[in-house]
Amino acid sequence: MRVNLLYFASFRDIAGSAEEARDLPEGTRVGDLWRALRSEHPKFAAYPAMPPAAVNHEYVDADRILRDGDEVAYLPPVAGG
Amino acid sequence: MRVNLLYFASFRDIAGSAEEARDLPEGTRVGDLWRALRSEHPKFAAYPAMPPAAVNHEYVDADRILRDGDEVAYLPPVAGG
Amino acid sequence: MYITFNPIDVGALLNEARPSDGGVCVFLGVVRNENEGRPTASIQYQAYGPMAEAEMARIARQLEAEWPRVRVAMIHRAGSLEIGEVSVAIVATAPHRSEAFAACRAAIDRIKTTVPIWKKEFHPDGSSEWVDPTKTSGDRVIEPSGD
Amino acid sequence: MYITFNPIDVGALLNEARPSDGGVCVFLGVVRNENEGRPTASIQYQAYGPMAEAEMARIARQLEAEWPRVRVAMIHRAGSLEIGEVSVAIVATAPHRSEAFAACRAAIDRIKTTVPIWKKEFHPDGSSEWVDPTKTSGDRVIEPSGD
Repeated sequence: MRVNLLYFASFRDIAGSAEEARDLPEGTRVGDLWRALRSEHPKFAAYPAMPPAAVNHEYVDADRILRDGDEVAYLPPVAGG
Repeated sequence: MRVNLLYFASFRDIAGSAEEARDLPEGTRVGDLWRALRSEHPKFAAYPAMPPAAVNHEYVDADRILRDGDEVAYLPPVAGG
Repeated sequence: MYITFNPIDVGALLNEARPSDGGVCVFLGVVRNENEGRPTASIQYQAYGPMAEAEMARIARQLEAEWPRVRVAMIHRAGSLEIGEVSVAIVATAPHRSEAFAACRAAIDRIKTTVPIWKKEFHPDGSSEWVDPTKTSGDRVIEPSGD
Repeated sequence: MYITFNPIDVGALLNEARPSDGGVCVFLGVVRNENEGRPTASIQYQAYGPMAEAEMARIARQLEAEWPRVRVAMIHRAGSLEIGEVSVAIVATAPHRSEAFAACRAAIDRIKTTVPIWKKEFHPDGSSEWVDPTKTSGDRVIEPSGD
């Protein structure tokens, strides 16, 4: 299955792109994908815990199972207002 | 001495005018003038205590001594906003 | 800090912010279609003009002494107002939002307490009366069924 | 409840009041000329657009459930903003002012907590950084001497 991964703000700077498609094994959870990103980008490893994550525009927990076509984003600390 | 007496809202309805000049003895206090109004207009007598009063656009106490040229107003309950 | 017989230009009030201000809190009082469960057709505001303006200025000075980083501006309508018209507008600007909210809220509360302005409610049946907030509670409203 | 790259028309927002509304509370966030004691030249807001709009709508529904007589509208800017420009506008309308103030204040607090929008501060010396409110307190500001 394939998900679309979005990066924003400082995470976009770390990842070096705004968006990427990822092929993942069935059953991959939101927490699993975060651990994969940590191993790829050392600066993500500096985060002690998984940042807030969203799937299809809603906040989700780390144990949310990803499905084909999901839009996934890990969110750096928001600063709107 | 002479003062200018202003009436607003329900007090204007009771007094039947918006404004009147009053000749008063020297030393008349704000509370004295209110007592005079009560004796002239029975509806003012219905008020258990002197309403808030202003002299020259500032709130004053009943013992404020009136002076020639003062602008005096007794104020029904305000309802701005 | 003034009384006006003309519609309040709310947009113009919003240009009050200084470069160091990050938060603007605005309160608008609007003429409602009912009060204490009785329908309202229109409202007539009567002001003791010079004293009302002096009292609004005094309240603004008082608020700016309590919240030194806040600036407050306020305008109150006089005359006859229809449903939906703005009767009072308050703008509080501050570096941060907490102060702006607190000062704006205190401003409207104090205006209602001491500024010499009165309102006469006109009802659809032709009757009218001067509103006495000491006898009725503006917050203890009978809920209209269709509201 | 939307994100826009264009200047926010605050005046238009004020037409939100219903005939039963007596109080309108508006909050405007404005770009300040300094933050945490450092001068700011401009701000770039980046939004996760569809999620930000969904989250603002969720916050509005939540507020209207907590204060059933209140209606809330909110708009947030994206893109590059100069000092003095409005970054966020919230309007809460209600029959009475207490509810309007409370819901408006809660709205801006919740927007800052959960709506996926980020801001990059640009300084006069050419440097810039993404603001992390979890590391700095927006209310623990170093007072600029001339403020």
